[in-house]
Amino acid sequence: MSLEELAFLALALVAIGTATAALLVRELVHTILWIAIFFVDLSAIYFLLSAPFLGVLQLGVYAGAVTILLLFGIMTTRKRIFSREAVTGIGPVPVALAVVTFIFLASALGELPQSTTAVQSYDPTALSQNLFGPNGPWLLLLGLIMLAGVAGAIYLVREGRE
Amino acid sequence: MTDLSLPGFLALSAALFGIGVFGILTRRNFILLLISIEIAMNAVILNFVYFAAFPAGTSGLSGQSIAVVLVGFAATEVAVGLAIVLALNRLKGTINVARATELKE
Amino acid sequence: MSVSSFAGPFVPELVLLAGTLLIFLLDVLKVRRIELTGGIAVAATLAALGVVVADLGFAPLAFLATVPASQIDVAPAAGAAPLFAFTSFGLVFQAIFLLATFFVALASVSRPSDERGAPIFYGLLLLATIGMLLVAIASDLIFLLLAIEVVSIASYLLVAYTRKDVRGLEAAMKFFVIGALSTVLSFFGASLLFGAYGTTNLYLIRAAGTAVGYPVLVLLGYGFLIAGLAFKVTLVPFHAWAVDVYDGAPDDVSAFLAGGTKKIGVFAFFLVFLGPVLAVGAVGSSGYGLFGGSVALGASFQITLGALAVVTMTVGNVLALLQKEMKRMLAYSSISQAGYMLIGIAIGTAPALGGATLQVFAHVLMKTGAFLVVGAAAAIGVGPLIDDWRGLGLKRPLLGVSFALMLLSLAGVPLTIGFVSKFVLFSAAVDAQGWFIWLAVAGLLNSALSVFYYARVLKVMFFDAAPAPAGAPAGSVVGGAGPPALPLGGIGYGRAASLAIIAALIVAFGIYPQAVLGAIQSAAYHFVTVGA
Amino acid sequence: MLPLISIVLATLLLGTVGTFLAGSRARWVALGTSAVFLAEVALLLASYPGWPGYSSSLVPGFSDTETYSWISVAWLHVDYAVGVDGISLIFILLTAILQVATVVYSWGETHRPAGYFGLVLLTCLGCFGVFVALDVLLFFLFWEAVLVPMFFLIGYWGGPNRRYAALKFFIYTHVASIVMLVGLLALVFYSGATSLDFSAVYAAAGNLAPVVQTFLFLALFFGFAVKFPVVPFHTWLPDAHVEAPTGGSVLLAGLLLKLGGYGLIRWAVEVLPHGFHSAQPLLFLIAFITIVWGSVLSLAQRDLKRLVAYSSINHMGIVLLAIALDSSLGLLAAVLLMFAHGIVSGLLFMASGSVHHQYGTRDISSLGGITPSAPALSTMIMAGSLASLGLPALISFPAEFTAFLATWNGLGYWVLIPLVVLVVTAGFYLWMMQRMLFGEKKGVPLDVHDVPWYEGAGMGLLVALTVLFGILPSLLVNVIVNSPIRGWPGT
Amino acid sequence: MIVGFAGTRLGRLEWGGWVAVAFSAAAMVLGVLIAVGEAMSPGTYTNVQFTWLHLAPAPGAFPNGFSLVMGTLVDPLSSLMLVVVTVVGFLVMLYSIGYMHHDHGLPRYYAELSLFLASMTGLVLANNLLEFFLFWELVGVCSYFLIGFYYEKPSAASAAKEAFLVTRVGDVLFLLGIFLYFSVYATAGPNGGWAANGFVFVHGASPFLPLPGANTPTLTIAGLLILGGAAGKSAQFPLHVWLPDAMEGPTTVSALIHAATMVAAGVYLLAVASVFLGFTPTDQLAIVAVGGFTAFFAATMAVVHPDIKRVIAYSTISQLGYMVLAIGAGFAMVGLYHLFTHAFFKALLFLAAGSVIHAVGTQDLFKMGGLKKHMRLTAAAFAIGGLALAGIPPFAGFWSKDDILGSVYSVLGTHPDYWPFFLLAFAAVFLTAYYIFRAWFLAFSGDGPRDPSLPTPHEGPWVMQVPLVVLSAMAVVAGLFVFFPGFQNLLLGGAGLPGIPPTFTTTDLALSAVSVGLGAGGIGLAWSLWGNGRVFVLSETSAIQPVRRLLLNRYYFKVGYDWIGLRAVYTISRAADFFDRFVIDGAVRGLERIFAAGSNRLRSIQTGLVSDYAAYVVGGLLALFVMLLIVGPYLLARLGGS
Repeated sequence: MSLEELAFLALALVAIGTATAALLVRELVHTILWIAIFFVDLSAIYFLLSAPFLGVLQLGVYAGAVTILLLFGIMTTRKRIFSREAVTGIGPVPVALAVVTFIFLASALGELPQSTTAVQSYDPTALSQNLFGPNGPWLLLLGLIMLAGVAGAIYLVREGRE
Repeated sequence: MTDLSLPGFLALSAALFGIGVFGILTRRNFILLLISIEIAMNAVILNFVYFAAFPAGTSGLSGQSIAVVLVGFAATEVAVGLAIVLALNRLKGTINVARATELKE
Repeated sequence: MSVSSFAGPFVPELVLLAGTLLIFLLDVLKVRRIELTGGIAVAATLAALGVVVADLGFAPLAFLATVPASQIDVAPAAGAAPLFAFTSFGLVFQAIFLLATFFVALASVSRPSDERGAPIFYGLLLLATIGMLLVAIASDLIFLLLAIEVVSIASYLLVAYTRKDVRGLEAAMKFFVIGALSTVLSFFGASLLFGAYGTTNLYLIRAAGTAVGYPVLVLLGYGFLIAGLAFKVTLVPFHAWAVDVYDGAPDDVSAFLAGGTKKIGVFAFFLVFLGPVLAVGAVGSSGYGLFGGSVALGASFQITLGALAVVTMTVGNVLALLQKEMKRMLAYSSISQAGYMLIGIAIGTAPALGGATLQVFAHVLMKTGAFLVVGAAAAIGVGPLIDDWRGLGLKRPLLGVSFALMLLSLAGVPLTIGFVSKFVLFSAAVDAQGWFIWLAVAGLLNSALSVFYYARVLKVMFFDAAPAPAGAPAGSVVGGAGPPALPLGGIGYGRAASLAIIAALIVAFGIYPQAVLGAIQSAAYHFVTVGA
Repeated sequence: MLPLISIVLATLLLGTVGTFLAGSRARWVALGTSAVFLAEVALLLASYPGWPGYSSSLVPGFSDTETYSWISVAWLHVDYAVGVDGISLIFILLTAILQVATVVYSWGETHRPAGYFGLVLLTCLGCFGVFVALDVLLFFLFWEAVLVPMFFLIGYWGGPNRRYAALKFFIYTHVASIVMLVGLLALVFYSGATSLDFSAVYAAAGNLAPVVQTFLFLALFFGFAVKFPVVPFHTWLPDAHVEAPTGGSVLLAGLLLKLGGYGLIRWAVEVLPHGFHSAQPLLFLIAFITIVWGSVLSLAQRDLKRLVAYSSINHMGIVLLAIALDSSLGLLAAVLLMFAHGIVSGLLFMASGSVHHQYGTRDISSLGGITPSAPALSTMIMAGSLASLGLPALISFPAEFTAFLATWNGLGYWVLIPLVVLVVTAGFYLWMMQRMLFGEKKGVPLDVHDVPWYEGAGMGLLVALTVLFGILPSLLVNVIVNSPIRGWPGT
Repeated sequence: MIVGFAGTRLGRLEWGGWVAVAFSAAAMVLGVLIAVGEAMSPGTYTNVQFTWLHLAPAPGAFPNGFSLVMGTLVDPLSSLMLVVVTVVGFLVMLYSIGYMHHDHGLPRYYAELSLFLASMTGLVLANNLLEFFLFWELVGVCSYFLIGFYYEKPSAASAAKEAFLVTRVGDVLFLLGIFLYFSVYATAGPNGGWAANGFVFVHGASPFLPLPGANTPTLTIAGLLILGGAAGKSAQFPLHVWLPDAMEGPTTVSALIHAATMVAAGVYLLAVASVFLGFTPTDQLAIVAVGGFTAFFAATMAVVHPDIKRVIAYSTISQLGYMVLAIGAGFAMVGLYHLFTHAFFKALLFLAAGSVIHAVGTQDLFKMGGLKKHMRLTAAAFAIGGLALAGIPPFAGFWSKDDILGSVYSVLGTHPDYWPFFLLAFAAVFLTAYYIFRAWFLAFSGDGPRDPSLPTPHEGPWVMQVPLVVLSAMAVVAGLFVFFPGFQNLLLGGAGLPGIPPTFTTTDLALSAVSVGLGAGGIGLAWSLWGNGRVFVLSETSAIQPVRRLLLNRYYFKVGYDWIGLRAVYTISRAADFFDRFVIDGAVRGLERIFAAGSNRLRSIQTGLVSDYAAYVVGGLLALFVMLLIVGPYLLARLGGS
C-alpha cells in the first residue's frame, strides 16, 4: 500500500467519523465543530486528488462561509447556544434505508477498475477557461439561482413592518 | 503523480451519502437536516472531483467545473433553507420539523 | 462560444429577466402597487410567449422570431457537446410554461393592491419562469439540473413569500427539505453517469448508449436521476411533499407549482429518457442485473417507468377519493395526472411523446385553472373543505362553470381538452402495441376511478343547498383591515379574465384539438428523430 | 344535399342549451326541440331509400354522410363523420319518439325543470350521436356523453337511494366503456387502419389474426354486455331503474340499453367475424342464462319497476341471442326487438312512475284493484304488459316471432329455452296485473284520481305506436334491411 | 274486409251495445253470404292483402327470400266456421243487451267482445299459419279480459290468469310446431316454400304432405306440437283445467267464447292442419287418444259437479274431445260438422243457464229447483239443448255425434289401436246424457228452489228470449242441414278434403241405435236419481265415495298445476333473487369497500412529518434500484428480452 493510499484511507476514515459525529452529538455547537473538521478533511482529499482550486474553494466556502452561516442559524434560533437537543430515538427503518442505499452503491464497486492509476491533474487556467468558456452557462445559471435565492432569502428574513 | 484507485473513493462517497441520508431521515432539528444535506452534497462534489481525476474519457475537466458550480450552489441552498427556517422560527418558535405537522393526510 | 454570441436566441429569457430586475428596482424605490408589478410581469410573459410562438413558426408572429428556423431541430455535429439546443419540442414546452405563468400572473393581479409581497412574488415568478424556459432548451444534464434548481429555489421562496402564514412556511420548509434531498439525488445520479460516460452531455450519453464499461453505475445513476426528477413530477412515492405544499402554499403559488413547475420534471424526463431511455432495444451483452444476464437496457427502463406510472396514478386517485379538503383533493388529482404523463415517457414513441405533451398542455390549463378557482373562492370567503363549496356553482356562475369545465376536463369528459389528451395518449399506448396496451388499460381504469371525486365536487357545487350566509361579508377574509372589495363580487378582473380564458381554451381545444395537436406531434417527431 | 344530421345535432344542442337556460319555461323549449327533432328525423326517414315501401333494387349503404377532418397527425386521423343506415335510422326514430314521450310525460316536473329537461335532451343528444357516428372517436365521445346526464338524472331526481344507484350505474357502465375503448383502439391500431373512420377500420379489420380478433371481440363484448346488460353484469340495472326518475328510467331502458345492442352489431359482429364466431358459444350461453335469469327474477320482484327492469334483462337476452345467431333474420329480429322493447319498456316505466305518483308506492303486494279508480292508467299497464309478453298486433310480436324463428333456424331445439321462458314471462305479468290492477282494493287512498293528462298523453303516444308498428312492422323492416350488414341482402 | 268491424270497439256509451250488435249483425250477414256463396260454388279463393315483413333473397339462409304476409282464405272449412262465429256472435251480442244491462263497464265489455269477434273472424279467414297464430293469440287475450271482466272478484282475476297461462303453454307448443313445419317447408313446396311466401296454406292439388321426406319424425313431432297447441285452446287433456274456471266470466262470454267459438279454434286448427299440413299416423293416433280420452274424462267430472255452468263447461270439453277424435281419425269435416251443431246447442245451453242465473242469482244447482214453473221458455230451451247434447234424434247433436262415432268406427278395421278411445267416447255418450239431465232435473224440476233465500225467478227481457228461441230452433234443425245439397258442398269441401263418408244417411244403424240407447239410458238414470226434485245423496260410507271426491277435486290436476306454478317456480325465483342480490351484487359492493378502505389506509401515511416523506423518497429510490437492477432484467429475461 502506497503512502497516497494510506493518506486517503486516513482522510476517508476521518471524513466518515466526523460526519457521523456531527449528526450524533447532542450539542449543536459541537456539531458545527465536527462538520467544520469534516469540510477541512474533504478539502485535504481534494488536494490529494490534485484539485487544489477545489480544495481552496472548499476551505473558503464550506469550512468558512457555510459553517458560519450554520452557526448563525443556531444562534438566532436558540435562546442559549449551548443547549442540548432532545434525545430522539433512531428507528430501525431509517438506518436500514441508509445501509441498503450504501449496499446498492457499493455493488458498483466491483466493476470499477481495481488497479491504482495516476490521478489526472488539471491546470487551474484550463479549469477557468473551461468554466468561463464552453461551460459558461453553468455559471450563468448559478448566477440566476443566487439572484433568486438572495432576493428571496433577504425578503424572508427581513422583519416586515406590516 | 499521485497513484490511487477508484473503488475506494466510490466507497467513501457512498458512505458519506448514506450518512447524509441517515441524518435526513432521523434528525428533527432543521439545522441538522441542513448539515445532513450538505454531507450528501459533499459526497456528490467528491464524486465529480474523483471522476474528473479518473476520467472515463480523455479528459474529465468539466467534472471539476461542475464541482465548482456545485459548491456555490450548495452555499446558496443553505442560505435559502436558513431563511425559510428562520421565518418559520419567528412564527412557531422552534425549528424542530416534528412540530411542523399541521399539514397532513 | 461566448456569452454575447448566444444572446439573440435568448430573447424570451432576457425579456423576463429584464422584467424581474425592473420589478426589484421598483421595489427598492418603494413602488409596490400590484397593478404595476403585476402588469410588468404579465407584459413580460406575454412578450416572451409571443417570441416563443413566433420561433415555433406561427406565421402571424414571424416578425418576432429570434431563433432562425435553421437552428431548430438540428442534430449536433459528431462529438460536439452543446449545453443547450433549440428543438421545436422544447419551444412547445416553453410556450406551455409561459402560458402557465401568464395565467398565474394575470390572476394574481387581483390580489389586494397594497400587498407588500407583490414585487418579490412577481420577481420570483419570473425568475422561476426563466428557469423553466432554460429547462426546455437544455441538452446537458448539469445544465438541465441547474435550470431546474433555478425553478426550485424560486419555488421554495414563492411558497414562503407571505412570511406570516404558518401553513405557507411549513409547506416551504417541507418543500425545501424534500427538494434539497431530491437535488442531491439528481446530482448524485449525474455524477455517477459522469463517471460512467465521462461526459454530462445528453447527446453524447445517448450516442454512447450501453457501450460503456460500468453498467451498474449507469443503472444506479439513472435510478438516482429518476428519483430526483420524480420529486418534481410528484410520482409516487416521491409525492408526499406535494400534497402538503399545494395545500399550504398561497393559492396562486399552488396553481403555479401544480400547473407550471411540475411540468419541467416531465420535460426533464423526456429529455433524459428520450427514445426511451437512451436507445430502445440497445441490448447489453453482459450482466446488467445484479444477477447477471443479458438484458435490453431500454426495455428495463420502460418497465420501471411504466410501473411507476401505474402506481402513481392509482395511488393518487385512491387517495383523492375520500379527501375532504378541496386543495388536497386537487393535489392528489395532480399526482395521478402525473402518472398519465409518465405513460408517454415509458412508451417513448413519438406518438406517445406527443400524447403526453398534450396531456401536459391540458394539465396546465386544468390544474392551473382549478387552483386559481380555489384562490378566487378563498378570496370571497369560501372555506377549505369541499363541503364549504355547497351551492357555489349556482351562486357564482363564473366560478361554477369554469370550475366545472376544469373538473370535467380532468375527469376526461368528452369535448374538453382533458378528454382529447387522454384519448391521444392512450391511443398512442395502444398504437405502440406490446405490453403498453396495459398501460392504456390502467390509465383508463384510473380515469374511471377519478371520475368519482370530481363528480362529488360537482354534486356539492350544483346539487347541494348553499349553506346559510356566514356573518362575515364576502371579501373580508383577505387582510383583517377590510380592504376595498374587488370588482366582480370579490373575484377581481385579473382572476376573472384568467379563468375565463382558461375555460374557453379547455372547450376550444376540446372541440378542435388539431389546433395544438398538429404542432405538438410534429415537434415530438423531430425531437425523437434529432435526439436519436 | 342538406347536412341533415349535423342540423339535427345542432338542433338538439341548441335545444339543450336553451332548455338549461330557460328556467321555468324549460318544458316548452324542450317540447319545441323534441318536435323539431321528430320532424327532422321524419325527414331523414323520408329521404332514406327503402322507406316506406321496400324495393329490392336499392343499393344499401350509409346515407346522409358527412365527413370533415377533425384531428389529423401522422399516426392518428380522426374525422367528424356521420351518416345513417337502416339500423341507425330505426334507433334514431326510437330516440325521437322517446324524447317526445318523455318530455310530454314529464310535463308536471316542478323540481328544477330546466335541469331535468335539459338533461333529458342531453341524453337523447348523446344517443343520437352514437347512432349517427361513423368514426371511432366520435362514437365513443357520444357514448360517454350519454352517461353524464343520466348520472345526474338518477343522482338528483331519483328515489331515496339515488346516490348509490347513480354511482353504481356510473361505475359499471364507465368501466365497461373503458374496456370497450381499449378494444376499439386496439382494433384500430392492431389492424393498421389508416384512420379512425368506420370505413377504414372496416376495411382493415380483415388483417387481424383470428386470435387477436377473439380477444378484441371479447373486450368489445364486455363493453357492450354491461350496457345490454347481460347476466352477470346486470346488477346495476335494477338499482338504477328503481331509483331513477320516470323520465330517466324511460331513457335508460328505452335508449341506453339499446346502445349495447347497436354497438355489438356495428362493431363486434360486423368487424370481427372470426372473433365473433369463436365467441359464439359463449354468447349463446350468456344469452340463454340472461333470458332465464331475467324472467325468473321478474317473478320474484315486488316492486313494479324492479319487475319491469328484470323483464328488460330478459328481453335483452333475447336480443343478444338473436344477434349471436349471425343470420340476417336474427339481426333483423334483434333490431326490431330493440325498437319494440324501447317503446314498450318506456311505456311500462312511465306506467310504474304514474303508479308511484298516484299511490305513493310501487309495491305490487300492497296495491290492488286500482283499475276502478284509474282506468286509463290500468289500461296503459295492461297494454304495456301484453305488448311485453308478445301479444300479436302489438309491437313485440313480429320481433319476437322473427327472433324465435331465427333461433330455430340457427340452433334448433334450443329455441325451447326462450319459448318456455315466454310462459314464465306471461306468468309474471299476469300475476302482476292480477294482484295490482284487479281484485279487491287495497291500500289505495280514496281520493285518488286517474293519471294527469300529460302522463296519459305520453303513455298514449307509446301505446299508439305499439299498435301501429305491431300492425305494420314493415314500416320498420323496410328501413332496417337496407343496411350494409354482412350477409344482408345486397351486400 | 271482415277485419274492418273491429271498429266497433268505439262503442262508448249506453247505446254502444247496440252499435256492437249492429256491426255483428252486419258481420253475420256477410258471413252467411260468404258461406252461402261458398256453398253454391265450392272452391277456394285466396286474397293476399299485404306483406307484413319482407327480406330479399339472400344466399345461404333464404335463397328465395323471406316474407310474412297477411291475407284471407275462404274455403268450405273456413266458411263453415265463419257462419258459426258470426251467427253465434250476433246472437250472444243481442242476448248481452239484456243480460248485462245492470253491469258496470259495458263499453269495455262490448269493445272486448267485438275485438274478440274480429279476431276470431280473422283467425278463421287467415290464409297462413302465422296469421292464424296471430289471431289465435288475440282471441286468447280477449278471452283473458272477458273472463276477468268481473275483475273486482279475485277468483275471476285468478281464473283469467290461469286461462291465459295454460293456453300460453299451448301457444308455445303451437309456435314450436310452426317452426318445425317451417324447417321442413321453408324452401320446399309451392311458391318457393314458406320462407318466401309467408307460411301460406296452399289449397288443393299439392298439399305439403306428399313432399319427399316429409313423413319424418320432424313432421310427427310437429304434428304433436300442433296438437299441444290445440289442446291448450280447446281445453283437451291435460291442459283442460282452465276452462271450468273460466266460467267466472259473464255467462254470455262463456257461451260465445268458451263453448261455441274460441275453444273450437283448437279443433279448427287441427282441422286446418290436417288438411293443409297433414298428420303422420303417429300424430293421428295421438290425436285420437287425446280426443277420445278427453271426451270420457271430462264427462266423468261433469257427473258430480254442483255448478250449472261448470257442468256445461265440462260437457264442452267432452264434446270438443269428440271433434278432436274425429279429426284424428281423419275426418276433419265430420269434426267440423259437430263443431257446427255443437256451437248452437252449447250456446243455447249456456244462454239458458245464463237466463237461469240471471233470474236466481246463483250457479249452484243444489240451491235451484222447480224453475220450470216460472221459466218455461228457458226450461224448454235447456231441454232442447240437453237433448241435442245427449244425441237424441232428431236434434242436432245426434246427427253430428253419430257421424263421428260412425266414421271412427269405419276405420277401426284398419286402425285397431283406435278401439279403446272409440269405446271411451262411446261410453261418454251415456255419461253425457246423464249429467246434462241431472242438471236439468236439479234446476227445473221439483216444486221450488231448495234454497228459500233465492229471489222469485222470472224470464229475461225479449232480447234474451229471442236468441234462446233462435238457438233452440237451430239446435233442432242444424243437424238436418246436412241434407241440403249446398251444405253438403261445404262439408264435402273441395278436392283433397277428407269429407263425410257419402254413406252417411245409411250409417251403421246398429251403432246409431246403441248410441241413442245409451243416451236414453243416461237420461233415464238421471230421471231415476234426480227427477221430480229428488236429490240423490251418496252415503258417506259408499265404496264410490273416494271416486266422487276424486272427481269433485278434478283429479287433483289443478292442485298439481298450482303447486308447480306457484310454489316451485316462485320458490326458485326467490332463491335466484337472493343469489342475485347478495352474491352477484355483493361482489360489486365488496369492490367498492376495498377502494374506500384502501383510500383510508393510504391516507394515514401522509403523516405531515417531513422526515417520513424523506423516508418515502429514499424507499422509492431503493425500489427503483430493485426494479432496474433485479426485477427488470428478470422480467426481460423471462419475456425473451425483446
